[in-house]
Amino acid sequence: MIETWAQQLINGLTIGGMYTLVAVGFTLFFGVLRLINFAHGEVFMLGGFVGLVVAWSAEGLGITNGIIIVLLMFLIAMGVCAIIGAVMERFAYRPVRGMPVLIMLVTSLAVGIVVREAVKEFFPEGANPHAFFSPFKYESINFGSVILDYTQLGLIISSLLLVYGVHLLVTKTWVGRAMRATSEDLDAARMMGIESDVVIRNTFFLGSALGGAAGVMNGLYYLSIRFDMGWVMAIKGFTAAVIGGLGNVYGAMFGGYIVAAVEVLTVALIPEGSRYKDVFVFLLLILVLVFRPSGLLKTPAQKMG
Amino acid sequence: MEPADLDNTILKCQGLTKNFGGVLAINNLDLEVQKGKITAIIGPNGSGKTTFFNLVMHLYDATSGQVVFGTENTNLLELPTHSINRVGLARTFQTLRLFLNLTVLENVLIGMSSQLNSGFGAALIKPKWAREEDKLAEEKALEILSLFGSRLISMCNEPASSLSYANRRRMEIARCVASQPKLILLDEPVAGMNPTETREVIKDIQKIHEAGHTILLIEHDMTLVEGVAEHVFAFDHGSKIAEGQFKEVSNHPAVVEAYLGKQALKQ
Amino acid sequence: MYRSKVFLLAAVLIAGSFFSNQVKADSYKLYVNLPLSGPWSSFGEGMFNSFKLAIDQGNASGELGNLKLEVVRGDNAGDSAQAASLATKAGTDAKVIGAFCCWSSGLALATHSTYNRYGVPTILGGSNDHRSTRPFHKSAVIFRNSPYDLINMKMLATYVTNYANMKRVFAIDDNTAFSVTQANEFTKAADKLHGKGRVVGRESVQLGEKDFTPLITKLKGMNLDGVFYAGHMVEAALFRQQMLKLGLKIPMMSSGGVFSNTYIKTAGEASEGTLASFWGLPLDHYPEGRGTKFEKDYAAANFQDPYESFGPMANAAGQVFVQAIKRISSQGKVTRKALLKELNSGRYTTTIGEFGFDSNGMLEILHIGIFRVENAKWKLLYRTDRAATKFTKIAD
Amino acid sequence: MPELDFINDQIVRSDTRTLKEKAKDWIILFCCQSLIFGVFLVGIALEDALLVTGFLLLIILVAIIWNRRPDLNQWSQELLRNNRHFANTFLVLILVLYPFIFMDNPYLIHLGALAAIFAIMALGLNITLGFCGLLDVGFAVYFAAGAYTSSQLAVHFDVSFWIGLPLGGLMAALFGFAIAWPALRVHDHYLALVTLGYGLIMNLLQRNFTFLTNGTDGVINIPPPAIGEWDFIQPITIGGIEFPFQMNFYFLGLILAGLTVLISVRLRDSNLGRQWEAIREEEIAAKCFGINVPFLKIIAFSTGAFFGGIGGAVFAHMIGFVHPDNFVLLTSIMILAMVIIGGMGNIFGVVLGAVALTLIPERLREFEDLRMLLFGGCLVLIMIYRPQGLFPSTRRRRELKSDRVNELIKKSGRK
Repeated sequence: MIETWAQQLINGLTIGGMYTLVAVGFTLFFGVLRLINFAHGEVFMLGGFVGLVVAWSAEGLGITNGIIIVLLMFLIAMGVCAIIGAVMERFAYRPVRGMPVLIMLVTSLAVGIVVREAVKEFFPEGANPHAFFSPFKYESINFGSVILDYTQLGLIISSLLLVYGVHLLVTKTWVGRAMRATSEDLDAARMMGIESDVVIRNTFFLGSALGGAAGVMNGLYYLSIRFDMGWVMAIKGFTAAVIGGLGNVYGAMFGGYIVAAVEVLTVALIPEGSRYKDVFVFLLLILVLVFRPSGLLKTPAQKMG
Repeated sequence: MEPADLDNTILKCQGLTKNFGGVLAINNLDLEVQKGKITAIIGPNGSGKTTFFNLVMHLYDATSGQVVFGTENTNLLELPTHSINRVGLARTFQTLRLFLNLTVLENVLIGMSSQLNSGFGAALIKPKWAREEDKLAEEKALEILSLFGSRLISMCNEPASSLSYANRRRMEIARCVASQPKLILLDEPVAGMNPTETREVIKDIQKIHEAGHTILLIEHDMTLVEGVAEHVFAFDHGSKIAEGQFKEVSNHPAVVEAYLGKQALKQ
Repeated sequence: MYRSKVFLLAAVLIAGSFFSNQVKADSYKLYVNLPLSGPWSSFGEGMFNSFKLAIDQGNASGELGNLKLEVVRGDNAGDSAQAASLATKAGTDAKVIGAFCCWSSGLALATHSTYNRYGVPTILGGSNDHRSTRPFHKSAVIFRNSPYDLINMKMLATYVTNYANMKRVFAIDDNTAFSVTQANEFTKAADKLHGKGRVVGRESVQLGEKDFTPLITKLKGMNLDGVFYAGHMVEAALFRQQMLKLGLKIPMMSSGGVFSNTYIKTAGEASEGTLASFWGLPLDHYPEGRGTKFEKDYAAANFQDPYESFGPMANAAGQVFVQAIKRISSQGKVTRKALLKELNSGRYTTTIGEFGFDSNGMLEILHIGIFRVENAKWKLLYRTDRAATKFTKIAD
Repeated sequence: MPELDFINDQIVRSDTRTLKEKAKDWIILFCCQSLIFGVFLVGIALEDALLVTGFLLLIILVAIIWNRRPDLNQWSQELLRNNRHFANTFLVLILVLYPFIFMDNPYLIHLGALAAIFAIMALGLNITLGFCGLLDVGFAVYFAAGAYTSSQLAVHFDVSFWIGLPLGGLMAALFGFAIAWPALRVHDHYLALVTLGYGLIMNLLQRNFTFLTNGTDGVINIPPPAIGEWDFIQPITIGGIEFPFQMNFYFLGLILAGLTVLISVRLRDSNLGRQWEAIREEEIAAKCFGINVPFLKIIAFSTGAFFGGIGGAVFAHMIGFVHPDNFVLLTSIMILAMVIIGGMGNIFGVVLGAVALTLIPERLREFEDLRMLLFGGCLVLIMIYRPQGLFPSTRRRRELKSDRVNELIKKSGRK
């Protein structure tokens, strides 16, 4: 019994870590631009596909060392996604900046459709699932019957590190301070000599790179990727971000683990509960939005930190 | 302080307090507004004037105290905002809040909406009485617009967003008048206007007052207060520090101190 | 000047459209309604190509005289709503004489009342839900050339209880019409064969889900002999991989939604040992070498995608249409009614064997095989007789 | 028909034209409208991918010309405004004639009926979103509520469509009412997210509450609407000509859509509509002027949802099949896009948006897989270049007798 729960805890931490990485992006975009960027899920998906291409080319170039391939995957996927994110910002979001909420919302949904369909159409066999490269497929640490996969371990640790890194970046560096200032008041920040365009572009660089990293991690852990995986992750990611409090980096992590906990507990405790787990997640979303729209974690001082 | 004529009191606050997370915006405020007069509230920025209006309209919940209105002694703090208008209060806003995409005429009609009966059924069936009502309302709205000369009425079919700044202020006042209130609250009616425009607004306010409306206004512009106010309250740090005629209040040491600081008082 | 250009362009377009709309008098359309995009497009493309191959061969052989059959490519994206809308499109087009549909049960259920409403003779090339045809559904227009899941699940339950001797089995569906019915029927059949208690539990997952670890952890504590995953291959591959990751090393059984080479490719080495009960045989098991001929023809036609597991049935459906239309055209006018009558009574020689449709629209021959993934290939372990009553052992 | 004056929400000036000028205008208008509808009808009937491309390019070309030439724009607006009765009559005539033109292609009539159904739903959302300014990204919920209510009643209890239709609408209104309560507390993004979550939950429940919805099997064999012995799938024969049965549905849809337009116009022009618009423009001020904001928001949600339900009920009985796949987020986005592209708050624009977004994706089927990519791309471009929609809602519609205004101006004057 205790072993089952220990295993469920590991499962929950893994799922939560994945959600966290996506949620951080949502929270950054919302913090700086007041935009719920639904296309972020597609950037995540794109990260997975870029990683796959890197693995394929590495194979073609004769690189066999798994660790090097994985590192390359992360670097290139993060880079490509950062650029894609900045391009999206420049050509789709900047023209609608400051327009009514609805316009920005529909734009981001439409950009998401474009990215998703483009991958489906132009990636070879884009509509099919693709097996992902992973150097440590079934290697794990066993504690009795409790199993901790290497990728799980990597995922949990790197999600914590990345969140901490983003926190440091936002609170300790000039770039982060500019982001926070912009999130407080775009006009005031502009008057203080902060170029909001640059700040927003940086935010998209950062958030999208994280999304790309999450995509690669997703591939490494689940061993397969597909063009329509982004939307599911987007929904969970923004749910996590909202539950933790949009605009709060630690809130995103907190929300990610809450969503994962709800899912795991529903499956573990309710007979035939697995079909209702998303219902509970979205119910929680609505309840948080209605009764505590600033999120469960947010206090004014913690904004963007 | 002369004893207040109880029958003539239209608005009465007792012990009104508003606490914003530890900051006392309104502190144990008592005041009475007389029917038929133009009353002004003065005070430096952040002295709680607008908060006081928001409390009266129940846009904020008061921490304690009460606000009693009219001869029936209605407690405003227990009413939802939209009912407060029906009881007989209407206000303008320091930062203009017009229905910018509606026409000038429609803005005035919104002011009258609580007097119109037509609801869902009437909208669909359009019975004769509803059409009559509509026609009467439009007629009346035009009359109210004509109070301000030709400035508003000539624009009555244009969206409110096409009005000039001064006319937007007038528009807000017209909208208030349209709701036939017993008391009109004006929040800095001449903020951002030049002296000529201010003079015109003073005339407008007096005209409305002559038409039988009681007015309570917040203002920084002392020429306006001096020109129109029959009774003045001075606020500082959420409390009333003085009241009376404009001359008395403006020379009251506490008021001078509040505006110019202690230093000024010593000199 | 601008306006005159616009008018000119409009005039050209109007004229052009009238010319293009002149349809050749002796051509008829066969409307294909398959998931050609979306997660199951590999199945859909394979079926479409195989079906088209049969029609092309029919057109080329000259058997049809001056009559020409045209295949309309309808993509339902695996979405029930779109499938229903395509069925309407087929029904309302007077040139459409027959339809081929739909790969999955959900899609078949979505379309059958529409096909019935318009009287379009339809062959189902893989939809296994028993409610799609008579007697469960009163429609006279729908035929199938694969057995329905009542029989398939009865055979799987027989395999589980009599051959593999599993005592405790867990059934999982992915909340689609196809998989819920299969899991239900499997449970019923197993209960009927050996009393209640063989199937110890049921769960539903959602399509598009990626993480099954909480569910698998729960299953791990239940001391199971096997898991029946009655779902689609994308989730099945993830499920199988996560089973292995979490050390749940028991056989996973599956059915038509998983029986595919794409599954093996996606799941990689984790797919080894996956069992599937499927209504079809390896091509060399079909009579008179017709299966291998199909394989050769398909390769020669240079299609982009493989024919996948449902290709042979789709090819057979095309052959049925060609043969039936040839017969009615020799007797008189080619209409939907005539085709319907012919399908109800005729016999056909196809890739998967010689058969006719019985009074329920069901084909007479039933092949059900139990397969297992070995060395990245589906290997046939057992196959049934023609009436699907018992298994014959082929390999271990 | 003053109710149908929805093309131009503009001030009407008194008509001073001579008969000759009028006739000239009418002839020009007749030619232009014939051309527009002619091109439109040909476009609908196109089957060839190349021609569809050409047709869409043509539309884009015209749009560009219209944007670049304000004089042309002005001229056409003026023409329409001065002859609105003529233009409206022509429009209604085309709508009535449409199925007769395509009698040998029933699929196009079917599409017309579908467009009418989506127009009903888009007009419903227009009440919530366009009039009252409440974001609702879960409109498919009401679509589903109407469709399931009316179809399940018909399948299990043999309830006639004519009873199921209003019941479906009412059930949908109930669902709108249910989300309106929590929605009162939130604004903007948060409101969008609440309704989005609502849509997602309801779609999951449609899949899992099998006892209510038949789950993922969907509701099958939904009977068509019937009057006595005759039901809607039996074609009507007049004078030996058999009219395809799709026409029955088309006219049902057309009548219901017409009614919805009428109701929308009346609501918009009423005191209620004005109060909704006030809430949309400036909620706090609306509150301070005696408008019961929560109550009116609930009414807006429920009324909008009601039409969603009506559309759903007709849809269910027309298609004969209802499945959770019909009510996914993409459906909500589609209906939302109809309202936005048409022009929020503009009734004519919304109807046109519904027609365009029902027909164009059908035409884009020629591009098969690229369809969704094109749709997404177009949506982004429209959001960037024309966020107010094709027919932005114009407010200057309330007509006032100008002599009365002049009289008052003279009377009050500048003193």
